Amino acid sequence: MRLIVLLICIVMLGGCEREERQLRLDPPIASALDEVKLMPNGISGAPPEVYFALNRPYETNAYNLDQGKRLYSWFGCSTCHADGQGGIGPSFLDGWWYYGPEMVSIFASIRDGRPHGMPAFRDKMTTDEIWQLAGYIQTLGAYSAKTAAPSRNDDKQSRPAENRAPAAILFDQGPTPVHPDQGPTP
Amino acid sequence: MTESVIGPDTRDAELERPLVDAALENTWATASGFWSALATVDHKIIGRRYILTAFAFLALGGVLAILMRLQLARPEARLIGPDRYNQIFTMHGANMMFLFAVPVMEAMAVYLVPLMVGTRNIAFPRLNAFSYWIYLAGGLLLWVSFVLDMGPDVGWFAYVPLSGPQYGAGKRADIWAQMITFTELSALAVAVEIVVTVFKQRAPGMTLDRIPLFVWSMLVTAFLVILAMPSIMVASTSLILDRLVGTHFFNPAEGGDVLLWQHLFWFFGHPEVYIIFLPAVGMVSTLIVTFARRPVFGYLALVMALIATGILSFGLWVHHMFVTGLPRLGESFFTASSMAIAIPAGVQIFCWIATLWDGKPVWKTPLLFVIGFIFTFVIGGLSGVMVASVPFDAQVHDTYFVVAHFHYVLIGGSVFPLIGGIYYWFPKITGRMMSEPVGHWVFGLIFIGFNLTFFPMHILGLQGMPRRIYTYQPDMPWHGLNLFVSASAAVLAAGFLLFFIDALRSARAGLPAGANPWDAPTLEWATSSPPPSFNFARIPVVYGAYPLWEQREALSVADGLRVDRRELVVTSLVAAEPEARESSPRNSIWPLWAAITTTVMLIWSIFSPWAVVWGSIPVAIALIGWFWPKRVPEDEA
Amino acid sequence: MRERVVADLSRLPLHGLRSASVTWWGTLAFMLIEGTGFALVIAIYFYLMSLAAIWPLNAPPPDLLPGTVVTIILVISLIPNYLVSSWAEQQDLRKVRIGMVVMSALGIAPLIPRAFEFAALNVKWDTNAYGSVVWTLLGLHTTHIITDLVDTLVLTALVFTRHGRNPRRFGDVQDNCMYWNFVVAAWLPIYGCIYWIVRL
Amino acid sequence: MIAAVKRLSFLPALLPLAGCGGWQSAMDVHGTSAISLKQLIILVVATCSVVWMLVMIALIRALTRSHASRLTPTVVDRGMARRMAIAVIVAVAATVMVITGFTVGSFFSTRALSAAGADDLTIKVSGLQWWWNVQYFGATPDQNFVTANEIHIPVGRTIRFQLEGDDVIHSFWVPSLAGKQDLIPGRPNELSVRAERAGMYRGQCAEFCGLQHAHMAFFVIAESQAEFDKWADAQRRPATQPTDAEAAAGQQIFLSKPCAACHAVRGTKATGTSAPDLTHVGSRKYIGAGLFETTRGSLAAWIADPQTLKPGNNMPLVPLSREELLSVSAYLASLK
Repeated sequence: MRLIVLLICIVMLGGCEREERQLRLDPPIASALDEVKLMPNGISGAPPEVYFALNRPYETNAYNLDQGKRLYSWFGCSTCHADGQGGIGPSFLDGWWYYGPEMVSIFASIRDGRPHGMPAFRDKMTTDEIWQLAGYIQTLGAYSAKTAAPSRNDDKQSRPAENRAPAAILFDQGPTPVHPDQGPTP
Repeated sequence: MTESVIGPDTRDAELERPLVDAALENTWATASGFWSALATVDHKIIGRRYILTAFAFLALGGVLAILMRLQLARPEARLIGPDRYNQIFTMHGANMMFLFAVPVMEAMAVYLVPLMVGTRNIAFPRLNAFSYWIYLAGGLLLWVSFVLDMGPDVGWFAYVPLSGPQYGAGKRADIWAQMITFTELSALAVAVEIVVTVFKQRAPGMTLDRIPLFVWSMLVTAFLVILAMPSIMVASTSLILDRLVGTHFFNPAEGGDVLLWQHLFWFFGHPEVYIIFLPAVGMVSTLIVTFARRPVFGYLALVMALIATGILSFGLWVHHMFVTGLPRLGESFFTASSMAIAIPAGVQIFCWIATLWDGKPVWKTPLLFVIGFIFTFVIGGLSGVMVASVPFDAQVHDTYFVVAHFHYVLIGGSVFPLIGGIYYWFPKITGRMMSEPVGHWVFGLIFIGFNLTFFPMHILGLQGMPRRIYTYQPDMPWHGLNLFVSASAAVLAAGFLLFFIDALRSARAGLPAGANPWDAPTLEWATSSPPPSFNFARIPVVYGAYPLWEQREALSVADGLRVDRRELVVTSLVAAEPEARESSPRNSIWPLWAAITTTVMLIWSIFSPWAVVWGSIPVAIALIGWFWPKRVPEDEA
Repeated sequence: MRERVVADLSRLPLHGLRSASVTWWGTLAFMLIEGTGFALVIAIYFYLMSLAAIWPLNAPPPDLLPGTVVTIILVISLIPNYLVSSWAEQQDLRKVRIGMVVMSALGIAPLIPRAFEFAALNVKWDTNAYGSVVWTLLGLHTTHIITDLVDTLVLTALVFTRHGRNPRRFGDVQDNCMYWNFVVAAWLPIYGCIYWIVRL
Repeated sequence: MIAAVKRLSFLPALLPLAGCGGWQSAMDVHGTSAISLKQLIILVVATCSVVWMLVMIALIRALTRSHASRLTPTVVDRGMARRMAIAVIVAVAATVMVITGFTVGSFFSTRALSAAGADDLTIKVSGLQWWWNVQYFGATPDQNFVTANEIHIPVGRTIRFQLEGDDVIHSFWVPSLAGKQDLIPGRPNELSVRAERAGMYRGQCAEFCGLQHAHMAFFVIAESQAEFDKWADAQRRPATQPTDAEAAAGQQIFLSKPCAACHAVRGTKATGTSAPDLTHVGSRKYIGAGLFETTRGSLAAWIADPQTLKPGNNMPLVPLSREELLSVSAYLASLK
């Protein structure tokens, strides 16, 4: 009896933060979240203190990841990146991150844009939306599935769902070439 | 003392009655202590546990209801946000249906059916223990996740796509789906036990037309469980598969279908209503006989009505889907079948009234609840006839009219008889009477509170108030009635609170009851209150449907059973002629281990499909331990 | 309450077989539950088929060979299964022991072609709804075989121990045989659905 | 945060604005099918009430009539049993007749529900979390236009609503005009509606659809054909350009901030489709799917903090200064 309770508690305590739905972000926190410190080359860096204070909600919280997925389609990411396998823009699933898989890098890519056609979304999305989207994109390209990752869409299927780590299934030997001068090469 | 007399193969016929009792107690009793309590397979201990747990869930579900009523008492209240409110109403529905209503009826059956058919334990007692543990685990899963803010928020019906992979973020819908698996496992296990107990363990002479009506109703209910519950298991499993491994059962873009979910859910969901209602019908028939002091009028008609209701209940599921745009002709068929179920319901009502007419009513609390039942259930039944009509339903579907309707059916139709039944059987279970004056107050508060709470909801529905809204705007003309409903809910809650207090107090300090305080006619009253661990020292033999009224001087019994091992009589299906002296299993800790391993597997499988593979290994080990013969007399031939 | 003894049960047998046995009825009830489950998944299959413009959806029909091999093994296994059941009826322990070993082998045998059956479906469970339902059907039945196989293996071990001499074991063997019949009977409509409906 | 609270402080003043009651009621009917449904409802409720009273009279009589004492409960009066059997059979027969009457009546009213005419106006309604997208079709594709949460229809003409669920299941329900019909992804439905009288009728989503199911209302405004044509002409035109400086500034902010990424204002660079079309938002009676009456103040409150007013909806809190907020709300209010 007590064993069951204990077991359920252990399994679930890990899960409870993933499920909380923070529906409204206070504007001061939102603006603090905008203060990411990037390395000079725009790759890697440190998220603001408040991000850790909030317990990295955009990487582990199911609701945020799900919202990120919604934003991916609403903001037309699939025009260039398709379902994550790339097209005009680079793929997220080929195992290669031009700017590294860190949240700050992805956040910066979305907010500020990147060379060779990635537009800046600074004026199109709010800060927390950018974080949500970044969290989703990181999940999409992760090699091991997150427990809180969203699942498949009610659409035509072109790749396994995010909760099954499509990047691990579809990992290529090299990056899908888009711009040879961009990022590291194998 | 007993050891000196009792050797292997000692028969009860060889012993004086006090010695028989002592020897049987030695064989059947559950020792005190923590591990013995975990290992017991006594249907009375498990039934009591089941009943207590189910009522605990009722109280928790009631708290949720009060929270909802607080939130809805005024427009745009900010007491509870939409996220929590959605969890609360989902929990309220799922908790009341899966953790209270179905289990409490099965719990009553687990306790009463073996006593009423005159046997010593339920068939498959270890399965019975397992079913309780798995039910408890399912309930804990649901409530712990609710406390951790990850309770399901998709409604107790969990319609896709809202509960599906794309719109049901996180694990909330998976927890709902897996809670289903837990409760269905336990319900199915109990159903099998009841069917086999009723088929094979009835007292010699208890032919089909002498079976108590409560037992008949539980038999029909058990078959409904067996035929309906697989549907929700299939549905919830395919939902989990869709969410976890990306199948497409409910994805229209890849050949799946959204309405498939509703078909599967309601193919279970409608019989579910009767799974809750039919046992209550059986209780009413039992109570009316005792308190009208007359054999029930129309026994055969009542049995036929039970069976007809059971069969028809599988032909109504589409009436939950009248506004989904299905073909009109098909909808008309389901209108006809939904209306037709009013006929067996009518037969039952008329037979009960006839029984009261010719009887001599004894005005005790259980009878009050029966009268309250007829009063409210007829309203619920008639509003059921209303929503069975497609055009009528087009206006009231998913409004508070439906909320009113099914609370009339479920509370008026099931909970009233259940509470009446608790007042009736409480002396049997505890050996003490509940308070009669308090009982009248309980009835008054619950009856008045209930009607004042739910009747206005009919009007709210017709005024256009939809269900499942966490608030409404001040300019809607609903706030007056909503405030009234919320205030009345407090009266209803007070009634239940008084009932709980009375039950707890009476269990310690009620007047001693004696074996048969109501002068009731069925076999459970032939033994002491509370019954001994072996139920009957000698197995009763019956010659009619009301043995204690028919054999007033002395009860006919059979002897010749061994007292040194757990032995009971297996009788034939129709004529109830003795066929074998079958052994009944001893206490065992293995059902608990099986339940724990199953729990681990099921919860793990929310997170990884491989849980089904690796998690099933400990389950298999526990099951082998469960069934492997031990050196005990029960495993002898 | 006073009692009057009207019957003596001491001459009754200690254990009944078939319809006089409680476990027999329990097995039957579980078969009814599982049968309802299978019927429902088959109903889903036909429901989805009725909605689809073409069937199978965007996939070639499954290859016949592995599934047919499974079917043949299962149908053939009915003969020794029947024999084991009648030996148990006669309470012939030596024959039952041999029979149970054979039945264990015949429980393992269909799992080998079954492993190839999943690939022979020519569709993945996550490709479309058709793939989902055929994988579910096949997965359910595989689970069915495995559970009965575990049951058979445990029972086989049991008949070789001292517990094998217990007449109760013969009832268990009979129930196990009945259940295996059900495993085979449940497969035939599933086989028809997966392999032949798509070829009609 | 404090600023947000301050901005919200004028909210209570907005609440009593919408006064008229009973406009979303199955009993206050103004549509052809709702009128016949109301007749059916009254008939069925009346019959059922009579049935219930008869049962109650029988029950009370059974309980209160003078009973002989029953010392031996098993002894039963055979004559009485026979009379009761006849009574029960008669009662069951009566039940069967009532039930049959209901079934037949229900069948014929069902058939009447699905009658469709030739010159029906077709309007496509999509349900989204948690608002309604409404598409009108003109004679040519360039005559088509889109609006949100407000549907204008001509009185006396049958309207065919094409109902499509774009995310989860919703249900389209205007009780004063007709019964409800679900919007189900992958299964388009239709509903015919005819308003008999001019007026404004409130509708609401009737199938649980997630966080803001409670705030997913819409309005159907039935008006004369002439008024309807005038409205439709106005809706077809692109948005008016701002005339005063404040609104012009508001337009600039609207286009340069995240607003334009989700919302469309025809005639500007704002072409987002994931949120309601705002081309003529100022002309609509309500904003936020029936949340508030449209005023400059309510628009400002909504933009300032949508997640407090309608928690969980998809509109983000865009940080704006006081001046920006004022000018954006001025701009939106000017979009008549």
